[in-house]
Amino acid sequence: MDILEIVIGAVALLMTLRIFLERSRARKLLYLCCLSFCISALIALYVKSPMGGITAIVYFITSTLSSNAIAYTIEQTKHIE
Amino acid sequence: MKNLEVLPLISGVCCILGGLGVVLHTNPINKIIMLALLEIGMIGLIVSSYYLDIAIISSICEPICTIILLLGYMKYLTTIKKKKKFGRDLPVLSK
Amino acid sequence: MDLVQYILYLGYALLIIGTLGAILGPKVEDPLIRFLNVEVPSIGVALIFLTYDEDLALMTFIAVNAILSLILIRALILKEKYESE
Amino acid sequence: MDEIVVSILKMLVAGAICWINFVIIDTYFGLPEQPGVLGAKMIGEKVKDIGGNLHGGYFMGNIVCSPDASAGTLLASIMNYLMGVEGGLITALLVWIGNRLCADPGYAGTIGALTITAIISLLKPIIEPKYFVAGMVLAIFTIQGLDHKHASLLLGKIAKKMNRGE
Repeated sequence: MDILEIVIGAVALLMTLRIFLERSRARKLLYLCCLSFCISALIALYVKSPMGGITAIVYFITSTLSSNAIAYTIEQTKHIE
Repeated sequence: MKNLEVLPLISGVCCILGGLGVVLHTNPINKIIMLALLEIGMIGLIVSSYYLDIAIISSICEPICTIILLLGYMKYLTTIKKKKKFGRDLPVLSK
Repeated sequence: MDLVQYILYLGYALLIIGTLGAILGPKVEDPLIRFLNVEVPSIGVALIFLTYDEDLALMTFIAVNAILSLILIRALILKEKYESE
Repeated sequence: MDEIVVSILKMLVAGAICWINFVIIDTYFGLPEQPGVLGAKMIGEKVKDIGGNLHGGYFMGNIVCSPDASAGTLLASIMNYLMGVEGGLITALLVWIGNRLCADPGYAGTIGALTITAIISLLKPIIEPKYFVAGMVLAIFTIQGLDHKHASLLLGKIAKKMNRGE
């Protein structure tokens, strides 16, 4: 194990626990964004080939798309509830 | 446990906490956020056994599934609200 | 513990959690919440496919799962609409 | 033991460089001014409710809702670690496509990727590119993960100093 992977892993573990324990819905999305940064960096440090870099880029952009949709729906359903 | 790397450990923690979170929360948007956490764990485990093409396919299919669930939730919510409003009005109209 | 055994036990754990949660979880009378609980064991099944090296089956399962959720959620909306009329 | 201290120092220096890079580029392209999409407005108002600044909240919401200079910095340093200088150019193209998918103009992401490529190719003999990957994770952790109230107050102060947003 490298020292860099241990630091990134500690940050990711903290983010997972804070997503699980947070009450507010909007602040869960902020922690989820930080977690996807960590996982994207871990994928690139684990695979160590150009295909791993492509995987990290595709994963990060699609996870951003998904959290964009969740935030839009929270704003829309605030008026209905 | 000593020959595991960092990525499988983090992904396993994401899977277990995400699964418990989907079951224990009761608001549907909270459940969908936890489902995103669970899929993050699944993609990490697929990458850690070096199936990179399936990881790309899976991470493309994940926001499609999320968007379908969110659109369905909005439609479901408006249907239930409309039913409650009609349920109060309709007997008055039919009399 | 080996990586393969680790993923296998993780898949079994997700299957058990998801199945119990879909039967007797909190507020499960609402059909949308029960449908969202059912998504958990499907990911457990995907992890077990990953353990036995069935890569083509895994890819098909993930792609079909998105389409299946479309059909099921359409059925839920139609049921609510017909009950209100 | 001495090696670990040196690598942690390198990581902290790389993190400071990444932090300055993406905060300045994002503020210059007007992220704190107005929310780009509808979800960013909601996140900014929720951050204001817990006692933070509104424009710092818009900044954090825009980072969540579309890949901006922060994503450009992380992905360009990943591809520089794996492929060399050509990877940075490929990243700029892919981040631009991702920005267009999220309904954003997409200048901040590409310019952030190109700037960090230039910085890494200048500093390559001293700090290797893999320290920039870990440094970027630490930099985004101080903004999105540690304490939302004080982070948004700091971002609002920087935006006021650069004449973006009130």
